[in-house]
Amino acid sequence: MIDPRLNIIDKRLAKIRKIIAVSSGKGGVGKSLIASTLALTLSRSGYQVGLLDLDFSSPSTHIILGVKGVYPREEKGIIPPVVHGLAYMSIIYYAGNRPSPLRGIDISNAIIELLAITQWGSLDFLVIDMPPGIGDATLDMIRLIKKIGFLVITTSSKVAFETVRKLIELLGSLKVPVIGVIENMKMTDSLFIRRNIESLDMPFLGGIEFDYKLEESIGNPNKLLETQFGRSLGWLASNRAEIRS
Amino acid sequence: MIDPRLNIIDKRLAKIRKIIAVSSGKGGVGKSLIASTLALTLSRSGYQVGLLDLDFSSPSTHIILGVKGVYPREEKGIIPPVVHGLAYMSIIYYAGNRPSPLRGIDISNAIIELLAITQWGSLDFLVIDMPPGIGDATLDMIRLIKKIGFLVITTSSKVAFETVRKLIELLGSLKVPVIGVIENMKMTDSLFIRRNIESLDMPFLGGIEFDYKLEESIGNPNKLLETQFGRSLGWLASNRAEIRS
Amino acid sequence: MHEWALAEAVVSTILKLAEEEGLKDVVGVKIKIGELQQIDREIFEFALSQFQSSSLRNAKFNFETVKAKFKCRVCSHQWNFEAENLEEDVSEAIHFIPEIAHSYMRCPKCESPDFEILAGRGVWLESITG
Amino acid sequence: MHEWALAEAVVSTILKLAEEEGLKDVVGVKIKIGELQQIDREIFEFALSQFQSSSLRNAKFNFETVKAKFKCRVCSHQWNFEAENLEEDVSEAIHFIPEIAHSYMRCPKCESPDFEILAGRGVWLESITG
Ligand SMILES: Nc1ncnc2c1ncn2[C@@H]1O[C@H](COP(=O)(O)OP(=O)(O)O)[C@@H](O)[C@H]1O
Ligand SMILES: Nc1ncnc2c1ncn2[C@@H]1O[C@H](COP(=O)(O)OP(=O)(O)O)[C@@H](O)[C@H]1O
Ligand SMILES: [Mg+2]
Ligand SMILES: [Mg+2]
Ligand SMILES: [Mg+2]
Ligand SMILES: [Mg+2]
Ligand code: NI
Ligand code: NI
Ligand SMILES: [Zn+2]
Ligand SMILES: [Zn+2]
Repeated sequence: MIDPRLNIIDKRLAKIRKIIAVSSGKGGVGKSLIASTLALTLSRSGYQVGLLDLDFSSPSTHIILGVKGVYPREEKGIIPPVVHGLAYMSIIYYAGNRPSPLRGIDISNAIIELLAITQWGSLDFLVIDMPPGIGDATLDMIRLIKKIGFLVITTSSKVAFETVRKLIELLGSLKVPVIGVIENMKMTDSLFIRRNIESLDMPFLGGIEFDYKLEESIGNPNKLLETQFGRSLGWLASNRAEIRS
Repeated sequence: MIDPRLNIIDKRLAKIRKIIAVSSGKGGVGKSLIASTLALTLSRSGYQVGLLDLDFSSPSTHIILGVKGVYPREEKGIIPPVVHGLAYMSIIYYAGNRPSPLRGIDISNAIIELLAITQWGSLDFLVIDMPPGIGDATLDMIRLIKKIGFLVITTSSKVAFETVRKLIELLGSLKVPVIGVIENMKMTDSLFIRRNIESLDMPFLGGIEFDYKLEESIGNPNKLLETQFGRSLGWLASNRAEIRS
Repeated sequence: MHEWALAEAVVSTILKLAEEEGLKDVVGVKIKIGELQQIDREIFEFALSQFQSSSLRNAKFNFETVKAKFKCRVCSHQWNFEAENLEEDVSEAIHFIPEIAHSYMRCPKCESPDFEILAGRGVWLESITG
Repeated sequence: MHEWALAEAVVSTILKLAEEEGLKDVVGVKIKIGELQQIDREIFEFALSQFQSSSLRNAKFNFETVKAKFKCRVCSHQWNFEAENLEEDVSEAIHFIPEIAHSYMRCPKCESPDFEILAGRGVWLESITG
């Protein structure tokens, strides 16, 4: 018995120039904020951009973007609705606001299903908001999407860095491209993270400061792009060739 | 074919008075800091306390506690070493500082193995540091440990609360006891979380302020207990009957 | 109509397998269709016919529907899928992503959402003959 | 010596099963032992004998070792377990928690740690007869 879905994924993603998995060993480091805002920022610069929320256990990008009342169209697959300029796909279209108590095997199956039936069309960028850790979703991205690159997020904390170190070590040993590392929610000028990342021979893309006003902008993309956080990320997206190239 | 491990777990936990799963829909809300510090605080008040790190993908409590150079003893099972007064168990004894790329099925199997072979002996409290979300580990705790109670952690953010709401809804619908909810890393006096938790008929235990000095104390239990964070949590542990009773 | 996307996956897989096995002409194809996903058979068969390829000219497709079965991980109770009991939008959500069942269904005996989908999930290529 | 903890689990399970099936006297017990965990058979059998119970007085235990087999989720390669190739502390870690294999072993063909343990994991009670 062969699972036919695995043979169509490459084709579904064929017309996407760059696939960016926003990932971390840890939760709460800002993956969802960065994935959403990066997608918005690239879209506002004139690129065709998709955003895929793969954190099925705790999807967040719909809250950050204030997504409401849209639903994919069914046409030779499913076509993601356009939300604030982004082709946007999330499990919330199907689970609504109910809990999704999924084990790893279910998460893996649901990911494969989504990849097999979603018609993204031509995109410059597909940004994927990953769940934390090195579990089913991360292993499936590595296994199923050959042209993926990982944008790794950490905070300045030793606790976060230790988990990020493990993720980077794994990706490195598997020769999976790491686009670079962003240090989010910086509160001091410490070089701890930067030094450690560079000593692992990974590109350190830069830091984003802790933004006390960020919370007020959640749900409002225009406001989000105007925050200090949004502008820092916009700067990184424009000035770090690793992200766009 | 029957898995005999499932029939011995109750016995292994029989002499533990209270089992507290420190949990959240989300990562990065302070579960590991709170689990570690709660265990320390209870231990310093004279209780017998165990701490079990179940975040196999990104274990953190060993970093928070500064655990080094200890290993379980093998004697009719495995006996957790005592670390800063706590019977302490973590996957790091076996995985070292290597990445653990485990899918859900492996996480579930490893959890069952640990529960079946660990000899905790008599404890007043077993504190469990959970991974984020509603995946294999959370479903296994609900399934395998009948007397478990969930201590749910959120931050003040809408993004965190939405995932915590789902966890609470799931636990409530399954009649799994929720010890209460703690709002961590508070930066304002907003009552948003408190009101929402109370409207879900769940006990709101209190808030813990964002502590700018916390990072310096990581790895040092004595310092940790002396921080503002440590003292707030100590206060909650002494004054909120739900935690001790 | 997302049946089209699944049909395309099936045809790609048949062609890949035929090449691997050195079959020039595929004459028989066995496909299993899980009940849970409630594939519209007519649309699915029509879509399959649209992806014509010379090596599939003479292929006869054989379909078997596999009943959906669940097993509770908490109380071990097993039960079958009953589409009639579901609201239409729930049924539609499961049509796209069967795992969504975990957000809407519970074990009829103990109410747990922690159940295994034992059978009846997805579309499978069972075999091809040439 | 953590074999003792596993033996205790096996005996509890036999007694529970015997009660469920109404067996007063268990005469035969079939146990499968996964190779991966490298159970010390002598200690394990000794431990089993220590958990005596009247209904197990006459029980004869039959043990079968199941070879450990892995399958890579990336390249589908299958391979067997070779304990000799592992350092002692790695072997010991796997002895306690077989899943730790994912931190130390890789697919010999493509280097992926994303493999399935197809067989040879854990201790299983296959059947009892009375
Ligand atoms: N640079 C920042 N400044 C202030 N708050 C931030 C920043 N980045 C993220 N946050 C906040 O941190 C929390 C976690 O962010 P989120 O994107 O949900 O993390 P993850 O997806 O990694 O779990 C959210 O409440 C978010 O608003
Ligand atoms: N009250 C607090 N004040 C300041 N920082 C905190 C507080 N609670 C937790 N942190 C920090 O937040 C980060 C996430 O905490 P952690 O316990 O690892 O979260 P989780 O286990 O939920 O992923 C860590 O860097 C930790 O030091
Ligand atoms: Mg997120
Ligand atoms: Mg943690
Ligand atoms: Mg399932
Ligand atoms: Mg495995
Ligand atoms: Ni359809
Ligand atoms: Ni042993
Ligand atoms: Zn049940
Ligand atoms: Zn391989």
